[in-house]
Amino acid sequence: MNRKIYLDNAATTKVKKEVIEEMKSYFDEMYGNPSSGIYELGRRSKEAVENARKTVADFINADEKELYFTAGGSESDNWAIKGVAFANKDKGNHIITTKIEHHAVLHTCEYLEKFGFETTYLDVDEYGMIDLEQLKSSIKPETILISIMYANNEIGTIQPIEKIGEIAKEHNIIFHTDAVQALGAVRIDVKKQHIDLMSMSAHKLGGPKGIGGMYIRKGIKIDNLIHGGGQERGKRAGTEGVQNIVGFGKAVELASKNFEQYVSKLTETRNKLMEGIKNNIPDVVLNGHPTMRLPNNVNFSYQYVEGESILLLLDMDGIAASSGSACTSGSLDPSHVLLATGLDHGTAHGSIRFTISEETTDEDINFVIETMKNIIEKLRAISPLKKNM
Amino acid sequence: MNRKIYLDNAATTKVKKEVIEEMKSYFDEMYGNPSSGIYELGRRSKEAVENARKTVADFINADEKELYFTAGGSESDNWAIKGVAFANKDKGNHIITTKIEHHAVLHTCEYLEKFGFETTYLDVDEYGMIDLEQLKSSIKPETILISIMYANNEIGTIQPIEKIGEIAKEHNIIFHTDAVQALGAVRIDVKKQHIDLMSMSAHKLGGPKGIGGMYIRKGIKIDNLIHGGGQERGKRAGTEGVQNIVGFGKAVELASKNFEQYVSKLTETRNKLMEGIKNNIPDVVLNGHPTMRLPNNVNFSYQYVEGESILLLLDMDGIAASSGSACTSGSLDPSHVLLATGLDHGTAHGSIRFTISEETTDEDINFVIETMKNIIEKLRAISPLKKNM
Amino acid sequence: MYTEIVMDHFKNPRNVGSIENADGVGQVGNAKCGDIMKIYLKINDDIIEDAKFETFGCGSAIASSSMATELIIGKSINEAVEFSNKAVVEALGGLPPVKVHCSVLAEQAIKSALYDYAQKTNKVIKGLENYTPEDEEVHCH
Ligand SMILES: Cc1ncc(COP(=O)(O)O)c(C=O)c1O
Ligand SMILES: Cc1ncc(COP(=O)(O)O)c(C=O)c1O
Ligand code: FES
Ligand code: FES
Repeated sequence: MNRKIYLDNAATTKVKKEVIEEMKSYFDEMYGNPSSGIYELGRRSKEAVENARKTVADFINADEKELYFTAGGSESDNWAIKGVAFANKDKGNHIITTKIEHHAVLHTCEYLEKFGFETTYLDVDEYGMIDLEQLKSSIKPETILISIMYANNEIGTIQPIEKIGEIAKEHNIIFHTDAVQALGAVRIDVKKQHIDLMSMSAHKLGGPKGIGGMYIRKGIKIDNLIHGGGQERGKRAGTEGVQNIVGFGKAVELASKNFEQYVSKLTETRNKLMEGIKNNIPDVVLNGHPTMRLPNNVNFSYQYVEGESILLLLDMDGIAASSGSACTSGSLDPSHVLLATGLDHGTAHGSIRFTISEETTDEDINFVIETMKNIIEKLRAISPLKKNM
Repeated sequence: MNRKIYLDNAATTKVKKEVIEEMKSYFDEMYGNPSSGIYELGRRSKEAVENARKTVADFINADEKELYFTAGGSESDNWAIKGVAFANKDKGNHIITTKIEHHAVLHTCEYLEKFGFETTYLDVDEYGMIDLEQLKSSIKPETILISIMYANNEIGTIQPIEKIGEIAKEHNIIFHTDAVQALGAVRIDVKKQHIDLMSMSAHKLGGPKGIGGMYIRKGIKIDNLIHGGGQERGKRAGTEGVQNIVGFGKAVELASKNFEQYVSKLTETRNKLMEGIKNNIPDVVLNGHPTMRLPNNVNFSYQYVEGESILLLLDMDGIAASSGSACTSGSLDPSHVLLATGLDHGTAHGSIRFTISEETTDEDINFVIETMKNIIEKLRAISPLKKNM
Repeated sequence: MYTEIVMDHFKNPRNVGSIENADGVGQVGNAKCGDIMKIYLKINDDIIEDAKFETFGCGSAIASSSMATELIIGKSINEAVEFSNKAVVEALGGLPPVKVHCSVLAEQAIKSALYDYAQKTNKVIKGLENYTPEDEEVHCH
């Protein structure tokens, strides 16, 4: 087995050659502290950070003064939610989010209960879509924040962000969206979509791990999550991870070039994989929305079998993927996202997510379909469930 | 002007060659997500993170299960203080710290006032040392946390950490120390010194920027600062910055080798610079403790002149340093640390900090002394203060 | 994450399948928890002559059932009752802590099959007197 097919790009991506190249000189040449602007080395670092900031801001149609660097998507989510909650608690204590958010959002909302905040978790339909009517009817006078993810990391479903933004705006409620999976995969326009706060993470689009961003619309009241030095216009303390910020900027620059082309190529490959699985393997259920989904996401449940065993067999054939089964995570329940779409536990346990990249070839796709066919057959042959059906 | 002498190693350091070398393969070869342990790429990343964890833990005599990675010193400080405060607020609302802490500690304590916490800020003497008697008499039944920095970033003064640890232990109060400047410069033993929590940052000892660590003694009650996924044993969410963690581990490994030798060489060079300035430039005041100070720190106030102008002239000669002057930071007051040691504002404005590295040569030192002599003479010649004396 | 023995039993599970007219059949776990184990026993003179399994579950669950069937074939029913998941874990060269429960499932599946045998044959098996298979299915893991 020599072939290696990495189809877990929603977990993290390989850092792009051009990104590594760009980062290089910030380790031992331009290693100054951006806050030490008085001397040349410091100024250079500062400049590099500001250039990256402009690149990322431009990509989402934000002003560069509204863009802040963080250590990743989780920090951004925590910051957005805790920061808005603590800064606006005189206005109200109610937050609206969904049942399918990333744990960085869900666990943060749970934590805030300790401080007297209350959260409404919106349902989703079988495709993972929220119901705008339910959103509207959940709004109370005490609602200070709506946090709804742009695109889901497991099933790829893309929410009607602009409509949500309009509703939030009408009611004068702050709107945060976790766009960690969306950045670089869909066109984002924070102005047009009325987004007030948005979480981003570089390692999901060919940038380095441990660096992310947050868009904060001018005028939004938000407390710091990390207090201290005056970095990031006093909003996020800590010496900037300059080399990582430069890498983030480069990754976004690359994504913004040939964006439409990239997306349509990805979509085409994704559809081939989706069709191939549907047509070659019986008893499968597509998770997520058939069309309103991320261009890189293919997620099926394979009935009568369990996800971890599939992943182990895939790994033996050099294929990396992920599963929503509880057995992979060591937790008791399978993915909260799959359960929220109405899947029963058994079916949810048999889910496999493939997330492709632009490096994924048709040959890869065919190999994956063939391999999956064999694996599912093999596992079903030893499954007690199959016969009972 | 071709010579470049970087003497601002307390602000940040150049990343060491060996560190860069070690990090390399974690960008586009072993780029897996450590949480995806089911396939090989994920396992490799996980292993790399755990190896680094062991290296850092060993260096401070901690168990590897007590060591957590963060995005840097500021995050660690915020986490330690907010985390302990929020997790122990049923026990009390009082925190003890000092007047000379880093802003990541001071601003965090100030922020906590909003949540009903109160802070006592201990004084320091002219050398920047706290008074253990004042510490003892500041302890109240409501005291839940003592946060005192290991070594000061501006003046280099090293506190009697073990004695503080003993006092905290006697009173059953959690003891946090910000060891961002101390790591790699002094021997730290969290067990012997009774440290419960300790902040670290990689970029201060030849590691990359944007990665840090926190030691949390087993059994300490602390809330998360960043909620979400199960990374870092559920205590700090977010995809690990694997390449940065690997770099942090390598930097610590390098520091732990030839540690005593490195420190004594540094001390020798530092003393030369200290003596040289004292003997060649009149009207200077040493800031910090004459002996209980970091081996890389030289900080003097040059009377009748202002720090920013010195820095600008130094930069022209290729020398990078820093100042506690308000004029460099754009704030109204000079360094809170210098003021706390009893310096008057005028004198504090004329402070310059040189922080050397193992690359600093005797030649560099001589050049710096010579340059400083000229600069101070030049600036004093145009200062109205000098004449009034 | 898994030992070589676990991976071997996972890749090439022994004793897969069912036994027609088995003397004892036990099924534990449920799909909700992500694991179901079904064990078939052929018993002659109180000796387990053959054992087969079907499993819906993770790598550890499949390897545990494979190993468990290997270990009990040839044992007397009294020996089999004493059989514990520790033996499976040991024989597999260890399991990750979060996966040990999958081996417990194997132990329970065997007990359940022995119980079925005892019911069918009206035998009292020492050590199984207070056993009620339903108990095992209430909670995940
Ligand atoms: C004493 C001290 N604490 C905390 C910090 C903050 O560390 P970081 O810049 O890694 O957030 C620094 C450095 O800036 C420091 O010197
Ligand atoms: C939707 C979503 N939000 C947040 C995160 C967290 O991002 P990070 O791992 O950069 O902290 C992720 C990825 O893990 C994600 O997919
Ligand atoms: S069957 Fe779920 S962990 Fe083994
Ligand atoms: S003299 Fe200009 S800022 Fe202080």
